[in-house]
Amino acid sequence: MSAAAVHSLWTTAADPISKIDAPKIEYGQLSPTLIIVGAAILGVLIEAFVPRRSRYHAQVFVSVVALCAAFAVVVALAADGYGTTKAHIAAMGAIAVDGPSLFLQGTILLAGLVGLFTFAERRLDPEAHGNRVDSFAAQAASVPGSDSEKAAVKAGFTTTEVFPLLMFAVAGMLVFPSANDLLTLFIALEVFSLPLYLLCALARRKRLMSQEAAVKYFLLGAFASAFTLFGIALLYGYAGSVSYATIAQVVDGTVTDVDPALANTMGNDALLLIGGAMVLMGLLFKVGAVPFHMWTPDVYQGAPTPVTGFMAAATKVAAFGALLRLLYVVLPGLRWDWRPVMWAVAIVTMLGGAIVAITQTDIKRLLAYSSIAHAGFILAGVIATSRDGVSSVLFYLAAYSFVTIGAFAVVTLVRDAGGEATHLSRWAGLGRRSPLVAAVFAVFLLAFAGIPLTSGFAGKFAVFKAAAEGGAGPLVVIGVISSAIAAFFYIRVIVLMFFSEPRPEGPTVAVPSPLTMATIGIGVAVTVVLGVAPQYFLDLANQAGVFVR
Amino acid sequence: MNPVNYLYLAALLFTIGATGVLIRRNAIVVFMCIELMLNACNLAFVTFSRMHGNLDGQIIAFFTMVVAAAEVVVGLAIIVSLFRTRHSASVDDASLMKL
Amino acid sequence: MNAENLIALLIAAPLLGAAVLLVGGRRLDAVGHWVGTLLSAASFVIGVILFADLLGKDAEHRTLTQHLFSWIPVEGFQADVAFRLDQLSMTFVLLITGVGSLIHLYSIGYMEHDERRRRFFGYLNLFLAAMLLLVLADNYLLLYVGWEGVGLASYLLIGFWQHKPSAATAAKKAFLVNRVGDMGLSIAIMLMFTTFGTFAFGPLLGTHAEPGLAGGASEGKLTAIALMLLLAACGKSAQVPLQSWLGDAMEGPTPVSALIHAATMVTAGVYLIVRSAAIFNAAPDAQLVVTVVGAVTLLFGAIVGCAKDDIKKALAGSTMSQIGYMVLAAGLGPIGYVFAIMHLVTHGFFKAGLFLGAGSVMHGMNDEVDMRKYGGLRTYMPVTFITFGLGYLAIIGFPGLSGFFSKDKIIEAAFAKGGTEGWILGGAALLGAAITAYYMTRVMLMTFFGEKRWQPDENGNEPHPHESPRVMTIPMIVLAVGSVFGGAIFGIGDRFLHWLEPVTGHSHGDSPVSALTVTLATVVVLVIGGAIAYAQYGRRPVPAVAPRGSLLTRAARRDLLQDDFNHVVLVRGGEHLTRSLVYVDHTLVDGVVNGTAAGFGGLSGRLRRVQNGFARSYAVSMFGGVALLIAATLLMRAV
Amino acid sequence: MSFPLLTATAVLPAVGAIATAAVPAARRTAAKWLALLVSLATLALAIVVLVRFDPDGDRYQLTESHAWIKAFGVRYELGVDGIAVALVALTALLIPFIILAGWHDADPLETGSRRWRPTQGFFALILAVEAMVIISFEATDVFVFYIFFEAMLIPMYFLIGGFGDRAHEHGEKAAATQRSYAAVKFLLYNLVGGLIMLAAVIGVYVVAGNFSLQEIAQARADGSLHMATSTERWLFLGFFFAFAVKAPLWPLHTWLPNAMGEATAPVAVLITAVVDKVGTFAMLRFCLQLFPEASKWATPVILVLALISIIYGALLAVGQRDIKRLVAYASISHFGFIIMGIFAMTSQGQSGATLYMVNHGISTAALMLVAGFLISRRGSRLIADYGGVQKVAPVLAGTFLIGGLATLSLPGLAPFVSEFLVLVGTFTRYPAIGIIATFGIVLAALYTLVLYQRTMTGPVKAEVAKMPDLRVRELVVVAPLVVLLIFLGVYPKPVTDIVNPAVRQTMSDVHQTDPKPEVEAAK
Repeated sequence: MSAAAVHSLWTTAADPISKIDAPKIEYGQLSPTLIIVGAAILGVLIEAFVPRRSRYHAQVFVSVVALCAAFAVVVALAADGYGTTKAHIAAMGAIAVDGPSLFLQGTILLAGLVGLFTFAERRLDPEAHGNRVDSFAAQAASVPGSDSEKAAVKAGFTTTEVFPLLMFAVAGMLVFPSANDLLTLFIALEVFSLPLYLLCALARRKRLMSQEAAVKYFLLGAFASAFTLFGIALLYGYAGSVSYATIAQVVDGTVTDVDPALANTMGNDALLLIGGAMVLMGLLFKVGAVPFHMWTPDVYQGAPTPVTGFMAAATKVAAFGALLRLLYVVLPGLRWDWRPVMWAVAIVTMLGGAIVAITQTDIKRLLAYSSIAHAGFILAGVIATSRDGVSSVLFYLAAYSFVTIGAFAVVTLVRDAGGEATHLSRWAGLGRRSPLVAAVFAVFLLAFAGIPLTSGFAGKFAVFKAAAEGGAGPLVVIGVISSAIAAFFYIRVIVLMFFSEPRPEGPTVAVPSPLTMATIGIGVAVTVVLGVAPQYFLDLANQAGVFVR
Repeated sequence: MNPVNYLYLAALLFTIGATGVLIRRNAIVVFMCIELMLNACNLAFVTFSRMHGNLDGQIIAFFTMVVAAAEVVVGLAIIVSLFRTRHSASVDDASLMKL
Repeated sequence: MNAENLIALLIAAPLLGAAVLLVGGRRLDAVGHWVGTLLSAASFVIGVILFADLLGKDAEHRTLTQHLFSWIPVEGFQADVAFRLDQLSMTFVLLITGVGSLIHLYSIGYMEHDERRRRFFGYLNLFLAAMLLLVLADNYLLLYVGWEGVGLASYLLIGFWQHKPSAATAAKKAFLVNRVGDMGLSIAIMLMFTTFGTFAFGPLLGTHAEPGLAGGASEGKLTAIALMLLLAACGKSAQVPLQSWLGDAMEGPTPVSALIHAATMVTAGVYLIVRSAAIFNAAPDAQLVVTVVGAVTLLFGAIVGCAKDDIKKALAGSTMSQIGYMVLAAGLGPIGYVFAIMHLVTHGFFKAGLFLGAGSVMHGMNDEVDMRKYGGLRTYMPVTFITFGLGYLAIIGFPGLSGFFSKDKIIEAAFAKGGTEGWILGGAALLGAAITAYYMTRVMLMTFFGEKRWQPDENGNEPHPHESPRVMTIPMIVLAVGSVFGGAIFGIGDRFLHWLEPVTGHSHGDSPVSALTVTLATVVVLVIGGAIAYAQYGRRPVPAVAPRGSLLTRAARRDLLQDDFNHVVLVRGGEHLTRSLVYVDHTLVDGVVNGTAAGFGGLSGRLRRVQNGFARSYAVSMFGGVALLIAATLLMRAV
Repeated sequence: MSFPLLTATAVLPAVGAIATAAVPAARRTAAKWLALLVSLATLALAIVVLVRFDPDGDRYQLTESHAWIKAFGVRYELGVDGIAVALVALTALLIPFIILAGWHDADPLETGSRRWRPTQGFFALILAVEAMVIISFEATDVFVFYIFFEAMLIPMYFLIGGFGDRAHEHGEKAAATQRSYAAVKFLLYNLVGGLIMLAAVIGVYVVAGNFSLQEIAQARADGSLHMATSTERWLFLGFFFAFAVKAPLWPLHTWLPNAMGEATAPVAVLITAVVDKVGTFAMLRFCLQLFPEASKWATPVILVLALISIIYGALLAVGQRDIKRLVAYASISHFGFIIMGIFAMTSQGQSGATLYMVNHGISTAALMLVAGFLISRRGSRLIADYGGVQKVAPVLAGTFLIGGLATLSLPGLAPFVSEFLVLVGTFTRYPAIGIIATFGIVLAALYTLVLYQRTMTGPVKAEVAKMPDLRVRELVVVAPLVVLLIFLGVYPKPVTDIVNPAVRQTMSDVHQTDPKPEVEAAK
């Protein structure tokens, strides 16, 4: 008999394996993220293969190019109408390409770029053995004060790894607000958190504090993300899916075919509420809302100031983006459950941040608490649950991030022997020493305080207006009161700078390179432009105010 | 056996982990507790996936593991550097910054 | 040319003088005094021309009005700068400009050695302008301007020697007390506006022929208005209870005392009452109050006058009392208006004369004012003696002299009011006459008779009493003539009565006693008063230092304790009030705010302790937070 | 009309401010002259506005309207009515005097860094304030008004905190601390007021959907925009609070004495004569027009507060030991009169109040600037340190007296007219309050004359014996003010003619008519 026939005696042919058809990815629309990730990986390679001398320049070059390119693409996409008409969900429902995500991605990229400039600043610290150094540790691994550290400094090492780390963080942030399912959300969260944990630990001066900051940030961050993850699990259990759309449908009860076997989990509101609360908590932790804010002051103070600035700006933007999407796309059906809770959170955040800030003595901690208060203001806009609410929050975030980065950039300039002189008392009489720097910082403070003709006022007005229209009048009143309280400590700093006598042994103001100058310049420019003529950007935010689902 | 029990187990593990984070001083242990919480999440995912009869949960579990691994890398790096500096892994010793 | 248009010039002339002299600066020092005198004289001339013009008209048409421009035009509120010249204001114009010019002349001599003489004349002119504005204004608001204008001038002139703290204080006191009166005037004006919608004389007071709106209002309103006007009059005319400033006002140079605090300004109150006759006539209660105030003041002033050794203060007391007479008369209504004004004019003559005499005496005695350091001066300064003597006779109402006619009429009128009031008021007036005779005789005797009592002062230069220069004596003589014949000219044949009647109206009351008896009584009491004074100061020598004296005397020396009262009640009380308020403002009002700030600070300090630096406690808060979050969401669903 | 005149009046000083600030450190005098010229040019523009304004024309004239922030429904709308014109003119008039009076106030003592340019800053800030004040007088859009109402705090803040009297009884260090305290107090008070107003502004938008004063007032009038009574009252309170802080009204007044006491005299004038007017002005324009019913509802309370301000301020002025603080409390008393006049809701009261704003500006300027000259000579603000100045510096004393007499509103000087109008206007509707307020004129006499007596009269103190009389520059500052005081006292018609129609409008906004006299004039 034939071989085949023989073979068929003890074998039987399995039916052919059905193919998993390859997922369809809209690379074009995801390219901003992809570019950044690519740049990050390229940065890693540079670390590996490029000689130490030229790493710095190579890294800066790659990062800047990548950021600019990514921003260009974002603009192109927006111009192409993905923000409005062609808004849709890409990558098999993982990524939403719509107005908010594009707007926020643009903001994050710019913030990243501006932040990068401060990362790359190498004129502030006195040259170590003839090598220009930036504000990052010569060698993160070497123990502070040890010989190895001295050697590293002597050898003129610099931690150029910060650039790829920054890139990774940016990449994660880009995905975070546009994530359209909980898994992507979680991954993005981790992708931008982990690099930040590291960056916090890399300060050149005051390394102890820097490391402490990193540890605290890391442990608390991981703790929070664990909660988030469990929340996600519960939501998954509730809806049988992690995709926003599905969950939303289940919440709205539009899903009809519920398998009776799953009845006890599917659509179980306890799961929904608990899970929702836990995911919410993860996001509130990132935006630094009371009572999940406690990491903020310590980390802001300990982290290298450029990192602080970047973190304070970009993290908030990304996190609020995600928060908005979660509340507006996933849980709108749950409005009546989460609104009161968010009210409470917003109130305690506004008041808490403002009040505790009054007695701060360290400029970075002060700004940290002010950022908490601002988170409260933004939350007021989030609560509005209206298109105006979305656009006002978007506008506020854009305005706020530049002010923040600018402010922290100024902080890097005021230095003494021990590095940055962040204790407020050292800032006394700065206005006499170097009126220009003091004036610039005053502008930022006034913007924080929400004085008219600054971006801060426009943003605050937009948010409060949205809130008031959304029926949150009392919230507005409380917001107004707490901004009055907040004004008090911003003014304290101004008084200190301009009206008190300069100390004889006071700090010096370093003359920065064009990089930091650019950062500060951009900050001031944006502050003023958005304050005087915000119309264009408000329109932009307004067009971008619609989520796709 | 009713899969819901696995959920209770997950919740239990999660709580244990959280409690550990709150009460243990040693950074490493705290970190391990966090890992425990993550794994509790994994269990929950898998269980739900089983109940729903779709694979999403199980896939997510893999992602979680990767993330956990990444966290280990970063976390240990930080903790170790802190330990080398202070010669102590106690979380409470790291309290320079306060108020 | 048209007579009306001259009215503004009356005021413009001295105003111009004031402006030129005060702005002109030192380069005018040489001629300043002459400029001032000439301009006031010019004003007098214009006055005379207008007077002639009025005499040319028949009695009913002797009212000229001039409308310059609309001053404060506001919805429903109309105040104009407009003047009214009728018999009443004409009388004042002549008195003011006439006496004023004389006193300017006198001052040229009196202020010769003062380096700030130019400014003095500037102030004098300013006063004339304001006073003329006061009497010529055609509405109460414009009158108010003049009213406070004279107050300002008097403030400046009383305090002319500012380096003397006493002078500065006296000036301030005068202004403040007057301000209280002014308050009355402004409230009166507001009342008029709310009641009548206007405060212009024309529509409000009307004329003899057709009565104005004043009659139309309820009596209560009218009484209120009248009382407020009286308050104003009390302030300006130093009537009880606002009389305290006049005595201190003597700190000013003597010509000032003569012009402002004897002849003209202090009589503005009488003018106000008489001018507002239409209102007072309709408010009998208010009129009664006016008479009471007048009666009280005339006794008060007289008593104070008896005790003063300072010649000017004695005369000040007498002024107060004489104005008391006028106010009393004005309060009597149509019976008394004319005589009030008439006494005002005659008083203007003799009291100014007396003050100038006193000034001349001081001029000769190194500015010594204590009469106990005078004595026997009649030989040293005859002219002063004679003029002063004539003034003296006139004021005590010696038959035939001006004071006799006017005062006698007032006493008659007082009785004519009828009823017990009539008796009481009349009695008071008579008593006042007696006391007047007493204290004036006292002054006369202490100053010009007896033996000389002056000693060299501490730095050894003994005063050499001498007659004053001609520039000073001439005005005194003129005024003396006035005070001798003035009364006769007005009184005989009731010329003055007929002159004023169209404005003020007149009615003969029904006097319980005949005019003759009143006259006799007056003569008798003044003889008695004079006799007593002679017994005390003429027969035996006057001690150079004042004896302790009776309780009343000591009280009278202290102006019957009014100042002590003011000091304790107003000054002390006010100081305590303000001090406590300052404290309140600082601790309470400010404290609340600072307290809130501090409160937030404390709260902040307490809250930041939560941030204790331990990562695990942060974790706890997060854990608690999420627990709350969950609980809250579930709760929301539950409810 | 094509040329944006109103904008120009504000832009000119703004540009001038920038230019002045840009003058290099060495060229101090140049900066001063530049600032002076700019302010004079602004005055010229303001006069043009005054001329172009037709009292009998539309309510708002020389209007400009451009889209600004569509998203907020904000339009850049300017327009002036009689009241605004008067106040714009006042502002533009006073600034040159303020600059001239402060000519040497900002000459640097110690040379800080190369870049430290106090002089340039001082004059630039003054011009900046002028620009913002003027535009807030002209704004007919609530939002535009609010923005500048708030923004002007910042330059004011630096003016108060950055520049003080040269000498100080407790030495320069204490002076610095007190200055910054005063500045912070000023800013916080006004900021809190402003923020509370912000809430109300947003509320207005929520209710009305736009910020245009005219549209809203129109809608209120024809009933197309209905406000719930409680809403209207809350919004009114929000607005009024801010204005009451600015004005300032008892018990929100305590920032003023500190601010005026610590700031240099010209800046003090800037505060009380110019900036604070925005508050009272805004009461007339915004409170009454946007919330007529609520205004009427609140009137009794406000009148009582105003009354307290009058008496209380005067009494505290009597109790002061510090010349500038005394003037400050006097101003509080005067602001009481202004607010009383506004809320008496009679045309006399409101015309009087508007007139009062102008007159108070001039009179306080006269008094305060002369006081400043006095203080700069002796280097002390304490009344007790003076005495007999009249003998050594008669002209200074004379002008000081005139300023004082104006402050106690002597008839014949400008303030009398306004004060009497306010009193009458109040009296016709609230007799009791009118009468009590009249006590204020006695107290005014008290504090003014006591001040004059203690400083100017009496024996000459040794410290003042060498004191020079007014210099030419100072005369140039004071003389015109004195002339104005007299002129407006004798002939206020030009101002009243401009103001009256606007007041008539406001009265009709609040649906009020003057009470009729009992006895109708038989004309």
